[in-house]
Amino acid sequence: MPHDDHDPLEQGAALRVRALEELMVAKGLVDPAALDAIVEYYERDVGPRNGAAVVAKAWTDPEYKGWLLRDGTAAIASLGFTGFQGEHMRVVENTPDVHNVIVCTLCSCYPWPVLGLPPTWYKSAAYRSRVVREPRVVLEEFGLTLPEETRVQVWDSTAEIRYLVLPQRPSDWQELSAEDLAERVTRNGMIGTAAV
Amino acid sequence: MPHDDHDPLEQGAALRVRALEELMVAKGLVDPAALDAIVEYYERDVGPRNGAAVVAKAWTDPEYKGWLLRDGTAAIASLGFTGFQGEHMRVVENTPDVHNVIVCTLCSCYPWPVLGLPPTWYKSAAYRSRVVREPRVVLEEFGLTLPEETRVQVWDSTAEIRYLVLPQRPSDWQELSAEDLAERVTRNGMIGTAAV
Amino acid sequence: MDGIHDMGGMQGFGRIPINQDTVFDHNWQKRAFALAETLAWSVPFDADQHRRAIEQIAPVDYLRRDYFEKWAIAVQTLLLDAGLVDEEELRSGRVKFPIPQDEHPPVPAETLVQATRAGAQMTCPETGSVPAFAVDQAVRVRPHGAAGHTRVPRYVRGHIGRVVSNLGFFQFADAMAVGKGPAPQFCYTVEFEARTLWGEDAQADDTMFLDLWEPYLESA
Amino acid sequence: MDGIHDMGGMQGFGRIPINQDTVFDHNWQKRAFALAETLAWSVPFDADQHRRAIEQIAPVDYLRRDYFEKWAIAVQTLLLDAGLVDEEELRSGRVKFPIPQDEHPPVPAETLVQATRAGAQMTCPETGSVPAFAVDQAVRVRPHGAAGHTRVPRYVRGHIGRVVSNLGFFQFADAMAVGKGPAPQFCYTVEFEARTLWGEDAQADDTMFLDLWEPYLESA
Repeated sequence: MPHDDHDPLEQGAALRVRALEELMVAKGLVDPAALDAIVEYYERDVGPRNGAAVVAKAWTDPEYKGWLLRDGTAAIASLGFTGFQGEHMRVVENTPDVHNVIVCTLCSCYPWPVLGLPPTWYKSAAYRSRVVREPRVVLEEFGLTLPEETRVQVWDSTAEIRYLVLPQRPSDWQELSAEDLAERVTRNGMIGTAAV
Repeated sequence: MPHDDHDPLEQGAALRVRALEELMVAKGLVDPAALDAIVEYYERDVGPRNGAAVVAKAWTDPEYKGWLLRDGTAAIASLGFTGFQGEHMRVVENTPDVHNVIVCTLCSCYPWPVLGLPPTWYKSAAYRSRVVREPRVVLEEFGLTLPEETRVQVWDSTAEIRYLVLPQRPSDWQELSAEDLAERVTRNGMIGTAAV
Repeated sequence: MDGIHDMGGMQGFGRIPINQDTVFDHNWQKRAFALAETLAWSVPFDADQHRRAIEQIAPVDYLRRDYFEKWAIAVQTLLLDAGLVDEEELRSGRVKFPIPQDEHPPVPAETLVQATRAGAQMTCPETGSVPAFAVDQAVRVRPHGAAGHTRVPRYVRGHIGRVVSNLGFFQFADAMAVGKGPAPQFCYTVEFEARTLWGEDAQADDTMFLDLWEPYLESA
Repeated sequence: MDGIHDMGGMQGFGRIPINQDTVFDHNWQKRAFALAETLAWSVPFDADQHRRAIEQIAPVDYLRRDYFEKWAIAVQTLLLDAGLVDEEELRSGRVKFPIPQDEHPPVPAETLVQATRAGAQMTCPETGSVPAFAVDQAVRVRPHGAAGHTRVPRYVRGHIGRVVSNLGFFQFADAMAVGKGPAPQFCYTVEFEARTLWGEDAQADDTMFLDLWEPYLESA
């Protein structure tokens, strides 16, 4: 959770991590260049834009969409999105009848290669505890009201599969370029806590 | 839990309670004399000595013991020990074959008229969580090792019954006066976390 | 409510703080205790309402705050709910608005001590009610908890036990906690084998006893 | 382990902090993340060992400390367990004793990024192993949890679901977490009706899916 700059808890955490980094470099357990490289990788190469490209392609290419839903891992890899926390991907499709939402109740499992690292709320006790028990109330808090007749499917990421929600295609999709379509796709839409 | 005097958490609690007391008296919701009286009552009239008197009598008076195990409420009331959190009492007897231990996993229910208010450890998360799941390990921490063939019975005070453990009678009981016997009875012995 | 207070069987809380062996360590703890005991009369509230208010404390505060501070926080909640104080008054300790004193008379010291010594009436006449379960009957604890205050811990949910006694017709905590009491129900002592609840790690003959109101149970 | 981390269905945590919408708010959080990613190679440890170490953080700290501070605390635990540091070094950040560097080479930047991009191998050859359950079969989640790290949440324990797919033969988290991996097991996606898990408060057609390793399940 974000802390203000005078929060002693946050200051303690910052000190803990600084001491750890210094110690690890001094002990030779860490190459500082590797620290910088991995942060840069997640800040530059990985994030929801990857997932949005997958979704936009599925919206416009029925064959790709079929493949994506059948074998998410291969179809996503074909666009170059692979890596830790995305080795085994399943894509679940939202329709007028079914709404999918993903969570990790036990920790913070999340499809890194297509969505990047998870936002703070996804890792919060409130989201983890509540979305499995009262998904509709949680989605209301996100501003998403589902019709009663829409079935809600919650996917708890308890093992090695990581999930991506394929949001419903916008009705004006034919008027939009691939780039514009991808712009429409939000991270929360691919978690299932927003419509697109 | 006890805090040292410079603990900001403890200072905040002290301030909260002082403000509450001042406000309640000023609003006329509380008579300060009643605050003093109830504290004095629990410090002077109520405590483990009451339970010890019950136990010592049961050790020396077989008829009383039979009554106590049959109708704990009435037998305890006959010695003058009645009141809140002791309206319905059940006494459970330790024998070489059976060892009883009491807990309240949901809050801190405890037989006030015979034992007074509970000690901090009884209300701790560690005791409440563990004694139902691994009573033998918990009792070991208290220094009490039970033979494997002794059955352990854990009583979770989930409704309005309050429990008192009748410890095993010391082997030298016949050499002791009623007062000396009562001296032998410890509070933890009557909770079940110590032998007597 | 599946809250942090429902601790039976939870793991990770470390060793028992056996040396924390006292009732009170600070004078303010005595005052917090006494405030709860006296305000129960003038607000008024009952023990189940007070427990419910404690359970509603945020989990992180439930774990880190002193037991008696939680009693005080719960009393503050009950005072706010009753409209007898506002947040600013609680912070400052100073009165901002008066209350209808006739409706909330303070309990006199003598009345309080006498009533404390006498105890409360928690059973009701059975008036023809028939218990659903008999001694020695196998019962299963209903698998789902109530959203509000309830006295059936998670660790027995869905498990089968045996009725060892019918305790009588008691005010029902779930109803009392929301001011809808006594709504009496039969209450039973139910015995569970430790292995039923905890699996093979438990010792074969060990058992657990809980007192459970009838609505928590079904025939097994 | 029935720990504080097993949050599914717990009540009392309030509203979702939707506005906490970022990955990192402080630079030290990035460093904590990067330290875990790099030290996983040199210590070494795997994701399940890291998760297990996070779960062992005292419950009050689990609730109040920042997510990335918990990552760092878990890394500290794994370093201590490996004998590569002592408490004083962790406090000061200064080296007191050397370590056998050949046995714990730091991962080079390029290797790390390439491996991160490639992903880990988490499945194993089935070599004649036969899955115990078939698609569409009803299964019951075993009623008792493991004492150690495990990936079956309490909220499905003892409940009946339906196998919707056999995901393959995966390294088993319970074994990986204690360095006894991969000990592979078949892993299944199991569907549960929301009402099975939560009772009548849940909506009739809603469902839950969990991925569960074979040892967590039995025939229903």
